[in-house]
Amino acid sequence: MSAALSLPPLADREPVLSVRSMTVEYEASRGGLWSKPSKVQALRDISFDIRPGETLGLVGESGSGKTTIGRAVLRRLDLADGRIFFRGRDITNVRGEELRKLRRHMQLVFQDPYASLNPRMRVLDIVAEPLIVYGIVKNADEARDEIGELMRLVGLPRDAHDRYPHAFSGGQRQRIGIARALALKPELIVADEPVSALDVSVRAQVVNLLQDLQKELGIAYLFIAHDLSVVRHISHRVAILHSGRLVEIADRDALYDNPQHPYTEALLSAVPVPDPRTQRARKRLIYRGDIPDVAHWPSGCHFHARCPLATERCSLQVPLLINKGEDHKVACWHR
Amino acid sequence: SQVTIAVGSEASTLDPQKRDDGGERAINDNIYETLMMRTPQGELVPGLAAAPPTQIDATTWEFKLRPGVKFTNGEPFNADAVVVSVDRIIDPAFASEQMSYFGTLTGAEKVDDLTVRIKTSGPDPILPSRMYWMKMVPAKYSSDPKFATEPAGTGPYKLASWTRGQEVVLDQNPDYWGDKPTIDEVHFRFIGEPGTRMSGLMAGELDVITNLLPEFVSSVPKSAAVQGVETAVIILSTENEATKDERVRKALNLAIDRKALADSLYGGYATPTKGQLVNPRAFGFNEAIEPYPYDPAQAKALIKEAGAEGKTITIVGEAGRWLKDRELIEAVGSYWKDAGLNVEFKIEEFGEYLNQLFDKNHRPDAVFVVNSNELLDADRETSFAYQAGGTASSNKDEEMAEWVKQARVETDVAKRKELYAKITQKAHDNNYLVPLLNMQDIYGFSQRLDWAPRVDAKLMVKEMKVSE
Amino acid sequence: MAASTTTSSTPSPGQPGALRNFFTELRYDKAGLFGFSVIVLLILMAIFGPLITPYDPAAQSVVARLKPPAWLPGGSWAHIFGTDHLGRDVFSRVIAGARISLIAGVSVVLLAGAFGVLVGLVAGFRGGRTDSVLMRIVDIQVAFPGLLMILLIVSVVGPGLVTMIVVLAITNWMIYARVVRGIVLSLRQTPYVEAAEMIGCKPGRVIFRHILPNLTSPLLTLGILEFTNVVLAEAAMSFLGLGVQPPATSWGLDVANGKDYIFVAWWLITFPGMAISITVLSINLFANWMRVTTDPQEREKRFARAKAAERRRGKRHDAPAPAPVEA
Amino acid sequence: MGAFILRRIFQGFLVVLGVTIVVFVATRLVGDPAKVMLPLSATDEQRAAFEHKFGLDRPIADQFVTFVGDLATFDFGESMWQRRPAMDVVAGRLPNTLKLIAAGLGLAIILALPLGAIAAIRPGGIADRITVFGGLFGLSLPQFWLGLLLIMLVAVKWRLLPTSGYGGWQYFILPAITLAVPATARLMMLVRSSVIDELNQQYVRTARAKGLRFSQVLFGHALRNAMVPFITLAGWEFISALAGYTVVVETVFAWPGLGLTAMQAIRHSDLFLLQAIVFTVAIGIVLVNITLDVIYKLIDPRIKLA
Amino acid sequence: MTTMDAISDMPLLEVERLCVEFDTRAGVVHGLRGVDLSIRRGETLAIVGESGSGKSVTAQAVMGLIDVPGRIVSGDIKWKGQSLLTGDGPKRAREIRGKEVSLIFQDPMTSLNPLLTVGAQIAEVLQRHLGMTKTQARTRVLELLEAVGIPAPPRRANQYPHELSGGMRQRIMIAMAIACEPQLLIADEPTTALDVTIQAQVLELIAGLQETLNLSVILITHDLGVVAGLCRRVAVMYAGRIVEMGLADDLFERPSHPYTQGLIRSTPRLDDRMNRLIAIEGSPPSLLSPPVGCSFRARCPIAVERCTEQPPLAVVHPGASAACWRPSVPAWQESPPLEAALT
Ligand SMILES: Nc1ncnc2c1ncn2[C@@H]1O[C@H](COP(=O)(O)OP(=O)(O)OP(=O)(O)O)[C@@H](O)[C@H]1O
Ligand SMILES: Nc1ncnc2c1ncn2[C@@H]1O[C@H](COP(=O)(O)OP(=O)(O)OP(=O)(O)O)[C@@H](O)[C@H]1O
Ligand SMILES: [Mg+2]
Ligand SMILES: [Mg+2]
Ligand code: NI
Repeated sequence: MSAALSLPPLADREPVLSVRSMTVEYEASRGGLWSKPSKVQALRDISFDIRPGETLGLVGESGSGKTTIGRAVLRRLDLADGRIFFRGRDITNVRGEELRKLRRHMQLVFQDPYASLNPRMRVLDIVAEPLIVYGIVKNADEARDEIGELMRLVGLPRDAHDRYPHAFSGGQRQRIGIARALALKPELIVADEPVSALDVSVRAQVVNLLQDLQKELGIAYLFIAHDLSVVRHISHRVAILHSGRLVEIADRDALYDNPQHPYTEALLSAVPVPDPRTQRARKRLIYRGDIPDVAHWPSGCHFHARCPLATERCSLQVPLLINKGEDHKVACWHR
Repeated sequence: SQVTIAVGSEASTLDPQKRDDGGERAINDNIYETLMMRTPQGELVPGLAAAPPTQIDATTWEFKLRPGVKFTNGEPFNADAVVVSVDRIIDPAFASEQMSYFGTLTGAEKVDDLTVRIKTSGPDPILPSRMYWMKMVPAKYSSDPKFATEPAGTGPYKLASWTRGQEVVLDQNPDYWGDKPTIDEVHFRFIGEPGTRMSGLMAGELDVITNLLPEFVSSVPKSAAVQGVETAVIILSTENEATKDERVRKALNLAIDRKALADSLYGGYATPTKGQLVNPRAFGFNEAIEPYPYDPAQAKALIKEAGAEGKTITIVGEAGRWLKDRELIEAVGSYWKDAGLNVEFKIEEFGEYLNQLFDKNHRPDAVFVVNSNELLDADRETSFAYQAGGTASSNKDEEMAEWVKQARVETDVAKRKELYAKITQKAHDNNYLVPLLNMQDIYGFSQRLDWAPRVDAKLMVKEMKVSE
Repeated sequence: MAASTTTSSTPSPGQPGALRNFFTELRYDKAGLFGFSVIVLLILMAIFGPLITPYDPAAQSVVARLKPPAWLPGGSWAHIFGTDHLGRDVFSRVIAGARISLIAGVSVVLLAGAFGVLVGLVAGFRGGRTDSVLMRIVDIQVAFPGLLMILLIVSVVGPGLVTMIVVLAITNWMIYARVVRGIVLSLRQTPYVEAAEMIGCKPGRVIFRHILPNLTSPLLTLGILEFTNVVLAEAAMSFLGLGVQPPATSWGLDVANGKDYIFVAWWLITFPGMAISITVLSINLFANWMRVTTDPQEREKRFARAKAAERRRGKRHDAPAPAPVEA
Repeated sequence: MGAFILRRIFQGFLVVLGVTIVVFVATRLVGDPAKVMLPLSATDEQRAAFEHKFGLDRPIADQFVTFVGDLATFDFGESMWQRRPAMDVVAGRLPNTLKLIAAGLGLAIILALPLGAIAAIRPGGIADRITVFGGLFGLSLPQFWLGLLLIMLVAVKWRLLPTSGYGGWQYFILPAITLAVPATARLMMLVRSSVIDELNQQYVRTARAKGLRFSQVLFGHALRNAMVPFITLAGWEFISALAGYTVVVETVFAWPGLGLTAMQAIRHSDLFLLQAIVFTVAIGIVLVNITLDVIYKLIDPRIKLA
Repeated sequence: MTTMDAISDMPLLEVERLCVEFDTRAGVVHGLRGVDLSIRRGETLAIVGESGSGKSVTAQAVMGLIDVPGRIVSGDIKWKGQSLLTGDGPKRAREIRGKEVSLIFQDPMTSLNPLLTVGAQIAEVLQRHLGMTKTQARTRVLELLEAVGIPAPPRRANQYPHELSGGMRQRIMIAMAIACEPQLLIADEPTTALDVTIQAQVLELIAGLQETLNLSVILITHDLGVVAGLCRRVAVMYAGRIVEMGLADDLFERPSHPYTQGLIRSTPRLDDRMNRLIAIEGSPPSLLSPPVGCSFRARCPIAVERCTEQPPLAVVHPGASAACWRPSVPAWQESPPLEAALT
């Protein structure tokens, strides 16, 4: 791998992506021809930045809205409120052809390496499609060399060109997906649980690949996962999402070593460590209760029903995400 | 004993004076009676009248009534009943569909209990025939709303039950004035499909079916045929391009082998017409006219002579209403083609066909129709197809139209007959029409049934017999 | 997490080699093969009908009426299936009828299919209000008393082949719209279509490149099944006198004409009726086979069952067992 | 649930409204009843009187207003063919059709459930192959043809049952069979494939892992869950039969039902009767649809009626 | 964890050289290629391995749930010393299934019949195996729901699966599994579909039940972390075989088989500050034509000539056996030195 790009230190870079007070709603019922659709709030008041070459890990339970954030950032969903800035430019309401142009700079890597590749297309066609779509090349064969380079970059055999996705293993398919995302040299990649579907032994390969690519190309990642251990390995900063709200966002080590929000604590303690002795020695916080559902978010702090620190205030007022340390933001009344 | 008779369509009412449909008629012919009747051979004889009517003046006919006759509801049959029957049917408010038979009537008056006089608007020579069509209803009960579903007549049978959509059952009328019929229960079943009727007969469920196809005569247990009241004809336009030439019209008549059509298409159950549309049993049938011969050579020659070779003749017709209508039209067309013409068929859906048949302004070159003459009087055919301006006629012969008008009001039998002779002869000579075939009515019977069908196509159960 | 890594080497339909496999696959299923052969025969009959019919199917002959089929006393080999009540050759009419059935079937399926697919695509792709409106229209039309409306329309316009085709198309397009919409809607959720949109494909490219190929096989199967329905509907309408009008021929019409002669000439309804049945049966058998074959999962199951049956039987004798008729 | 039913009724009301408008327009275009209904020999005056009597001489818009007004009272005017209120005719015929459908569909359901389930037990087995082929065969028989063959053999040749008409139970058998054959085939194939599908579901594995007997798994789980698509199709069969698809059977067997009446009404250009029939059927369909939705809800708790 | 004295010497379940094959169009998939296992009363055994290694097939074979296209080609399964495959075995297998051995599936979403109330589904087992009446079963259902920690049992029992969350459903599955007080509970990835917090709850529940009911548990998982907390013994599967088996503490500390070593090293750990994970290159072999010899050979850094021969599962050191010709040889270097932050 070639030497890393020379960039100013992370903290000094201008954010490539800024999200401010983002709120997203879904239609809960489709609504008839006449009746208005009823809405549910999937995300509420989300703000964060991602800087070039940085990885923001986004962790949360299933249904907490991780995918929704990814889709909203990529402008596949409209915002109910808030703004999104890409390289300083407000893209909240960009649509049509302009949006299509914007897509060149932000790409998505999917969770399911099986379903995200069209089974009827050759690998070459799949990876070349972005180039064709933006008129960079006329057809896939013209792009052979360029694609070959990409393939090498993601560690696919050169002879992969003319084969179909089904001929590859899960890890290889995920590499194809990454190659496709890289084809347009984007500045931001949203990776929605890119390794969750992969086996442990293969997962490490893909995580390493993503890290290498970042070093080489200076891409920023929004890395979505439900697995805190993986996030720890890849992220610079980590955001914890709970029921549509960010509850904590901090530098990786600050967050793992010194979690502030009770929910973050619970999450961390629930992750089993693959070492019997350590695992037995760990203090585990197991909070009763279920994940709240988007249609019935509780009032106040969404975590209050499961929280050992909860007081009456928690069930009435929503805590704001405020800085509690050096760039360590927490949304809790008690920390 | 009982018989089951299939009829094609269900009666919508059993009021004998309201509608003009086959289903109702088949049943009511056995419940109700008329002043005049016909023998199975078609001869007009007194029925509820004691004797043939006498003409008092040009517009008045007097009937003497048969004494001692009763309706099944107990009312007597007398002059009141006749007066009510006549007044009821001609009442515009009643809107009887049978009015086409009684257009000339203006009313009736009672002379005494058994004598009644019927008035017409003008001289009406065929009034006795008309009275053969008018069923006599009881004087009081006929205004009851129930009358339409619970009939009461003087005939040999009375209603036992009516299950809508399925069947009507008749019982013998124990007080019938005439000879006791041998069959005491009659079931009329409504079956529209000929094939289904046929199955019913073959399966032994039915005793009588009507409109049997000639092909099936050999396969049904028993059958009988009788010269019917229907005649197939093609009406030619005297105005249109191709058919205005008399020679062409003549050729069209000569080109057709009617005998072959009757034999092949109808299996012999049809007879070639005798050069006229008038039914051979009807008053006014002209014995003197020779049938059109089959002479394809001359037909060809005539066409050539008229310079009409290859000209197009359009035949307007329909399919499915009458027995083998389409086949007959197509067969005729192919004869005409052989004669050197170009023939175009316009087989229309029935409604559209009627539009064209009745269109006074645009007469088709040739229009096919099957005429039926229940009154058995030439007035029907002549006013329908001969008289210029008639419902379906296509000629502009004012002279002939005048004759038809005269015949309508001529009460002298001989003179009337003469007028019809002139009309039919002239139409024949001018080839206004292409009369094709007189149809026969074929009936299928079960093995046990004995009956000689009637010329007037009435299903008289009292004439039937069953052998058990 | 943890998806299966079975390396499946079954090529999906639409990939090279799928066509080559066609006949190999067909050989597995005798019933499907039978269906396919009959369909080929039918198509040939429809195309070359006029060349192979021994007589003009409309030619009447009053002398040769109601002749029984050749093998019955009174029949002759001049008229294999006998003649009808107008002396027309039944065999020729059966052959000629294939054309009408095929024309009616193909036209209705194409017409209704094209319209339905269009509506389904638009509804599925645009989604939202467009979808609601279109699907509500579909719902309403589905709740219409179908055949009664057909009867009504035909009686207004007048019967005939064209009327019938149009009317059947008008009353049959909804199923395509529903199916297509369903597939498009679910496909739009699939990651690879989302991926296509994400890399900036325009809607046209998404539809044609990524969505339509997935529609071909369900649409083909649906079209074939609808085709059988149309053939039956054509026959039924012609039987009721609302479809094809003479002198054109149609199997349904022939059965209708023949039904009055059922007691003197059974062959009049038997042969055209059988023609309808065999046609529909063959298409059904073929469609059944195709449905299984175009679905890799079904195909896998069929294979497994055949194998299991083979093993069960193999315990007794070693002959290779034929693949079962399968659905 | 109440709100849902109300909404469905409103929706159904739209359907019925649409149907009536279409019918109104269409029937005004069907040939001129005055010509068709009256005898050939009728005079022009008679025809005019006829048109006047039925209000056909008034402007179309006028007619439509009266028509819609009368709808509210279920008054469809007088049948021109039967000369009694059109609704009376419908009321007389509807039960016959419903009985026929009940008999035919009942037969189909009774046959389809066990046959389909048996076939599904071992896909590819002998029973399955017979069922599938039988099903496809049943789907391939034109009803009118089948009906004629049945009449010819059973009624005429063997004289076991009446050929046609309406009456006691004997009269039901042949028409019901004819109506049932394709429906049975469709239902049976559906039961088969959905039971096979259900048997492949994970929850069936669970049921088996619980140690349930196969019969318990089949009847208690797979067949029960297959009822949702089954009822959908059965409902659809009912609706399409109601929508006039019994007309063929009714014609062949001279069954005095609604389908046959519709054919006759068309033949007689009986606008008012036709309107009444289509309207009634449309309402029937709407009702059946609502009933089906409620049944779904009862079977499948996941379905939300909102 | 479990009290040693609860473990009797008599193995409850023994799996011997079990081979399972699947007929597919592509060829015969050799799902299991000679699996040996045994578990004693009260013991907890984990089976780990990556996707497709044969974990679920093993469980299904034990439950007698192998169906077309699969079939058991050789080997034997013994329940309390009695074969379940030969002689009267299959009949006995049907009796013990759900009663003495029960199984929990991975996906609680699809494992419950959506059209029946969860109470009814639990009661079904009771009625089938214990011959309870409806009312008896009902009472017991409520007890069971209580036992698996479902609040408000009477209300929950009448709910349908879709009205419950994933964690709840998995609890229902567990309730169903322990309904007849089985001796062996096989849990096939019971927490894979659940979130970590819920996973922790469920694992705790299983551990608790194991202790109170003196259950034997086979826990199937691909997550080494889950194993570490719950199980005494661990079996590692790879490509249809067990490649290593031993006591958990031992195995994590001194993995013998290179695959086990690789697996442990490539698993990201929460308590680990390494930036870079260590990956095992390559991917598992296809089971359509599994390689001769050691299946891990192609990915193994220390493979030698001899590895083309299939190594037997042999005792490496007390309490641990591995199928490797070079057991306990470190296959990978020690972790690379801690890297500085990325920039
Ligand atoms: N199209 C949609 N319409 C309505 N609600 C939706 C839609 N998509 C997602 N939701 C709801 O929004 C919430 C957030 O969903 P999202 O997919 O973002 O969660 P997630 O954190 O990605 O979960 P997972 O870990 O399961 O992927 C969920 O409760 C989900 O049910
Ligand atoms: N029905 C089947 N048809 C064909 N092959 C099968 C079938 N079931 C399992 N297999 C094969 O058997 C092997 C073992 O599968 P198994 O389900 O036991 O894996 P697993 O270890 O449980 O994996 P996972 O973690 O994905 O659940 C796999 O290679 C799989 O492809
Ligand atoms: Mg997600
Ligand atoms: Mg598994
Ligand atoms: Ni996982």
